[in-house]
Amino acid sequence: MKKFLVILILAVLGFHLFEAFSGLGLGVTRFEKGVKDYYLEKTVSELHVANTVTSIVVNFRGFDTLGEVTVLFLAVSAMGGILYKRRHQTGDRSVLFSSSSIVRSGSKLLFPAIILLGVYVFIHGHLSPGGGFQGGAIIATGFLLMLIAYENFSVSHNTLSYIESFAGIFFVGIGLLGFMNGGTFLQNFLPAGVLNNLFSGGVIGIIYVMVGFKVAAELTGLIYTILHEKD
Amino acid sequence: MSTLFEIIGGALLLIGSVFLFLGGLGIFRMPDVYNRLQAGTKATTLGGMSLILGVGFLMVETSWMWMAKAVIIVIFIAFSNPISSHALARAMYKGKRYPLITSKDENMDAYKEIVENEKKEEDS
Amino acid sequence: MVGSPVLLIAIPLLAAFVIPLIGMIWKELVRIIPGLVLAYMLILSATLLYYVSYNGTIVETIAGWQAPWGINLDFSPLTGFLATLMSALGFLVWLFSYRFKRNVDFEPAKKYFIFLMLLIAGAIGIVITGDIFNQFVFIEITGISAYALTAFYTGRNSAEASFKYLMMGAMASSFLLVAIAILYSQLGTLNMADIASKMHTMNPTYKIIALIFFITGIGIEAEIFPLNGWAPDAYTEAPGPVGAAFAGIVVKAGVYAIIRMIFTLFDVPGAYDFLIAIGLITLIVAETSALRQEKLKRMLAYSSIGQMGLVIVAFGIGTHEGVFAALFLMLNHAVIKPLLFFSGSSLVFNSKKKQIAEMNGLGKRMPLMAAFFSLGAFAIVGLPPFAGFWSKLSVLSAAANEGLLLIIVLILIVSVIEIVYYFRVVNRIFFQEYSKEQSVVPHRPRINAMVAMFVLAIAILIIGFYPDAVTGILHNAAKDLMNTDQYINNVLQLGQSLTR
Amino acid sequence: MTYIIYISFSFMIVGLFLAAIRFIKGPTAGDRTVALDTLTTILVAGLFLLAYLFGRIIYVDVALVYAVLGFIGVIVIARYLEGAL
Amino acid sequence: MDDKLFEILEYGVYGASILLILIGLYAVLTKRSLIKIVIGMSIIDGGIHLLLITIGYLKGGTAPIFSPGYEEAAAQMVDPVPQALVLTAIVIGFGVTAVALSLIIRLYRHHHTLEIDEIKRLKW
Amino acid sequence: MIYLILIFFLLILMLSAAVYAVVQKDLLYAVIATGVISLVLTAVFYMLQAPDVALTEAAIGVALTTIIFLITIRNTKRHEDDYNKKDNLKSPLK
Repeated sequence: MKKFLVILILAVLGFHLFEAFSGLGLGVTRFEKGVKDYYLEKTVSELHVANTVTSIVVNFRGFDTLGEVTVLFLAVSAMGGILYKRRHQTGDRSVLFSSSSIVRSGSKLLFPAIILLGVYVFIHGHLSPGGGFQGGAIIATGFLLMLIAYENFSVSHNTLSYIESFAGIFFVGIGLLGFMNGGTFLQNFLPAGVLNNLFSGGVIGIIYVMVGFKVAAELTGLIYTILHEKD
Repeated sequence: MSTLFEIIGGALLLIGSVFLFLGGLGIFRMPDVYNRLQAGTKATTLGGMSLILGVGFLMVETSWMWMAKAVIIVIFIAFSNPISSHALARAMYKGKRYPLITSKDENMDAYKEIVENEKKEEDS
Repeated sequence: MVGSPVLLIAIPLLAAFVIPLIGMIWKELVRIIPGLVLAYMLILSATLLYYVSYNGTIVETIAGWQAPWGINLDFSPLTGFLATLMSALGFLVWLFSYRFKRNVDFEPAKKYFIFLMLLIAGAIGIVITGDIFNQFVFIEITGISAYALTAFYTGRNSAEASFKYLMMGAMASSFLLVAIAILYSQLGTLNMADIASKMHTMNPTYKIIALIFFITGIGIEAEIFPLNGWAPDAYTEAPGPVGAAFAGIVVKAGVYAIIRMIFTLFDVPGAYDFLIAIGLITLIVAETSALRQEKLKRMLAYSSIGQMGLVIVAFGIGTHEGVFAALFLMLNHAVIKPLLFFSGSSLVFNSKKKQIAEMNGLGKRMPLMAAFFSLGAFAIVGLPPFAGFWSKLSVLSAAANEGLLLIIVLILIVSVIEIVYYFRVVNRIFFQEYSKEQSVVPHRPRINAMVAMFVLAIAILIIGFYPDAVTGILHNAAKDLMNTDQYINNVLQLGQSLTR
Repeated sequence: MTYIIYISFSFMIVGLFLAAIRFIKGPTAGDRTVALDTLTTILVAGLFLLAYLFGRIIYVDVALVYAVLGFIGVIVIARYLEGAL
Repeated sequence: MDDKLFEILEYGVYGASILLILIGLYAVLTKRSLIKIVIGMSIIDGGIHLLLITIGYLKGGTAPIFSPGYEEAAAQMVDPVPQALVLTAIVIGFGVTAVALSLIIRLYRHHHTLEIDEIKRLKW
Repeated sequence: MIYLILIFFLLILMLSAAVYAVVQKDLLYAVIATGVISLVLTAVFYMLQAPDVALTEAAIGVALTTIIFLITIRNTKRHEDDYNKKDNLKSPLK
C-alpha cells in the first residue's frame, strides 16, 4: 500500500520534472550572450587559462571552492567526532592481515606512479581536465591501496593535519593577499602568463595545487579514520 | 590512401575489439568463477592493450603524445589487471570456493588432493 | 570602513584551518580563538551595519568580476541586521559554553568549537551571499556542522536525531540542486539579482515548479510544517547551547532564504497566501504539540517552530508593517529563545530525564536561573512590559490593517495555548514543593554562562521598555526587503562600475 | 577507417552487454566483481577510442585515471571478500 | 537518421536522469535498511549531476578547454558552468555520504540493527 | 551514429544497475552496483563532453565511495533483512 502511494507520488513528480526539462531541447544554444559566453571569452583573454572549468571553479566562483574545501574539512572532522570512542579500542592495524606478496609488491610498485599521476593531474589542472579535487582524490586512492595491502602501513596523523592546515591557510591567505592588492577577495594579482604554458593563469594554478594538497590530506585522513574503525 | 601506421592501427583496433568481445563472451559462458576470471581478465587485458596501442598508432602522425599516453596506459593495465585478478582469485580461494573439477585427468586428481589438504589445514 | 563583508566568511574559515595547528601548541587556544573570531565578526558586522544604514548597501564582488558573472556579497540593512544578530548570538553561545564539557577528552572539545564557529559562519554566508549556488554551498556547511553538533553527545539517541536531520538535509540539498538546475536552464544565470531581473521572461509553469523545489529544499532549515520532523529531536538531543544556536541562528538563515526567494526572486502570484497558509499550519500544529510535551527542551523546540510559523505568517501579510513585524519577531525570538534554552538547560542540567515534571520547586534552590527562565517565558508569550509584547502587537496591527481577521483570531488562540504551557512550567518552578525523589541536583552555572544570560536578559528588558531602540533598524531592513528594484540596481550597477 | 571504428564499437557494446548480464546473474560476489573488472577494462578501451573519435588528446587523461582507479576498486572488493578489512 | 536518433536522445538523456532521481527517491522512501537509504541518496545525486551536465550540452560541441589547436573554438564549446557546479556538488555529496555512513556505524553500535523501524525510538 | 547508440546503451546499463542496486537484498551487491553506476556515469559524462566531471566522478565514485560503503557493511551487517543475523560473523563470501 505504502509502495503504491510512493510510486504515485514519484510518478507525479517525475511527470512535472520531465515537463520542466524536456521542453528545453538538447544541445541547442540557449542564451545569447549569457554567462557562458562571458566566461569563455574572459578565460582566454584575461586569465590565460586553457581549462574554462578550472577558471570558473577557482576564480570566477572561487568562493564556492573555498566553501567546498571547508565542507570536506568539516566532514572529516565530523567523522572523527562521530566515531570517537572514549577508550581507544581501535587497533593500530588498518587491515586484519597483509595481502599476498604479489599484491604487496605490485602496490609498492604502483604507489609512486599513482602519486605521480595525482600530482600531474593537479599541476596541469589549468591546462587539461582535472585539478585539485581530482588529483587529491587520486593521491588519496593511492594511499588507500597501500593501506589495504599492508597491515602496518601507517600515515602520520600529525603530518596530515599539518598539510591540511597549511594548505587551507595558504588558500585563504592567497585570497586575502588578493584582497589587499586588488581590492577583492581571491583577486588574481600575479601576471597571467601565456595561454597553454604551465606557468599561466596567475594565482589559479597555485590555488589549485593548494586545493590538491588539502583534498589529498583530507581524504587520506577520512580513509584512515574509517579503516581503523573496528568493533 | 592509407599509410602503414593506419593499417597497423586498424588491424590492432580490430584485434583488440574482438578480444574485448571474447572477454565478455567468456565471462558470460564459462562455468565457474576461476574460468570467468581467466576470460574476463586475460582476454580483456590483451584486447584493451592492443586497442589502445592501435589508437596510438592511428594518431602517431598527428602527435607523439598519443603514443606516449597509450604506452603509459598499456603499462598500467599490464601491471594492474594481473594484480587485481590474482587478488580476486585468492579471495575466492580463501573463501573456500574451490574450482569445479570435471576432468578425470591425473593432474586434476593431484590438484584435488592438494586442495583437500589445504582445506583440512585451514579447518584445523 | 573597518573591513569588508567578505571577512565575515574568510576569517572564520581561516581560523578553522588554523585551530588544528594551534591546538598542538597550547590546548586552551582551541577554546579561545573561536571566541575571538566571533567577537571580531560581531564588531565588524555591527560597524558595517552602522555604515550601511547611512551610506547605502555595500555590494562586495569576489575575485574582481562584475556582479552577474562573479559571486557577490550583499550587505544591505536587512542582511546586515541578520548578520549582526547572528554573530552577536554566536558570541553569546560561545560565552555560555566556554567552559562546557571541561572534563571530556580534548578531541571532541576541540571539534565542538570549530563546528560552532563554522555553523555561524555558514549561516551568515547564507544570508549575505548573492548567488544561489553559493547559498547552497553555505547551506551544506551549516548542515554538516549542525549534524556533527547534534551527534556531539555519544548517547544512542543523539546519533539517531542526527541521522534523521542528515537524511532530511540531504534530501533538501538534492531538491535545491534540482531547483538550481531548472533556474539555470531557463535563465542562464545564477546571480540572484540577475535572476530577479530576468524572472518575468520565464514560463509560469516552470516558475512554480522551481519555487516548489526551492521551498521544499530550504524549508527544512526553516522548519516549516511538513518538513520539521528533525527539529524536536535535534533540539532535544543536542547540547543546550547548540539548541539555542539552532533556534537563534540556523532557522533565521532558512527563513531569510525563503523570504528572499519569494519577495525578490519569484514573482509568483499567490505566493504570499501560500506563506500565510503554511505559516498558520506550522504555528497551530507546533503549538498544540508543544502542549503535550514532557521534556523541557522538546517543548522549547516546538515553541520555536511555532514562533517561526508566526514569523512566516507575518511575512506573508506582505505589507511594510507585516515585514517589519516579522523582523521584529525574529529579533525577539533570537533574543528570548536562547535565554530560555540557556536557563532551561541549566535548570534540568543534572536531572536524568530532563523532564518538566522534575522541575518542581527549583525556584527556591536556583532563584536566579528560575528568574531568567520566567523572564524568558513572560517575554515570549507577549506579556506587556517585555520584548515579545511589541512584536506580537505589531503583527496583530499589520494583520488588522489588511483586514485579515482570521489570522488575528488564530494568533490570539495560539497565544493562549502558549501561555498555558509556559506558565505550567513557571508554576512548577515556583509554586510546587521540592520533593526528595526528584533526581535534580542543583547546578550552579559558571560565571561566563551567567554573563551570557545577563546580557540576553538586559536585551529583553531594553527592547521591552524602550522598543524605539531597535525599530529604526528594523524599519530600514523592512524597507530594504520590500524594494526589489533597488536590490537589483544595487547589485548590478555596482558590478558595472567596477568593470576592469 | 570509419567502418573499422564502427565494428570495434559494436564488438565492445556486445562485450559490455554480456559482462552486464553476468553482473546481474552471477551467483557469487566473485562473479560480480569479475564482471565489474571486465566492464572497467572494456570501458577504459572504449574511452580511449572515443578520445580518438573526438580527436583531442586532453580526453585521454580520463582513460588513464580510470585505468588506475578501477583496479583499486576491484582490489578493495577482493580484500573485503578475503575478510581482511 | 542521425537527427532522428538525436531527437530520441534528447528525451532519453533527460528521461534517464529523471528516472535515476526517481529510483533513488523510491529507495529512500520505501527501503528500511539504513545503508540502502544512503545508496538511494547517492543514486539521486548521480541523477542530478547527469541532469545538470545534460543542460549544458551542445550538439556537436567539444569540451570547454582551449588546448593547442582549439584556441578559437569558443563557439562550439559546451557550457562550462554546470560542469563547475557538478564538480562542487560531487565533492559535497561525498562528504555528506561519509558523515551519513559514520552515523550508521554509530547507530549500529547501540542498536545492533539496520532496520529503520526498530531504531525509531524518538518520535518522528 | 555509433556514438548515439553507445550512449543509449550506457544509459540503459546505468538504469538497470540502479534498479538492481535498489532491489537487491544483499548490500554488498548493491554497493558493487553503485560502483557500476559510477563507472557508467563517468562514461556518460565523458560522452557529453565533460571530461573534468568524468575525472571527478571516476576519482571519487570508484574506489573511495566503495571503500566507505564496504567498511560500513563490515562494521554493521551485510544483508538487508534480519533473517540471518549471524551471517556477518562467517566468511564474507556467501
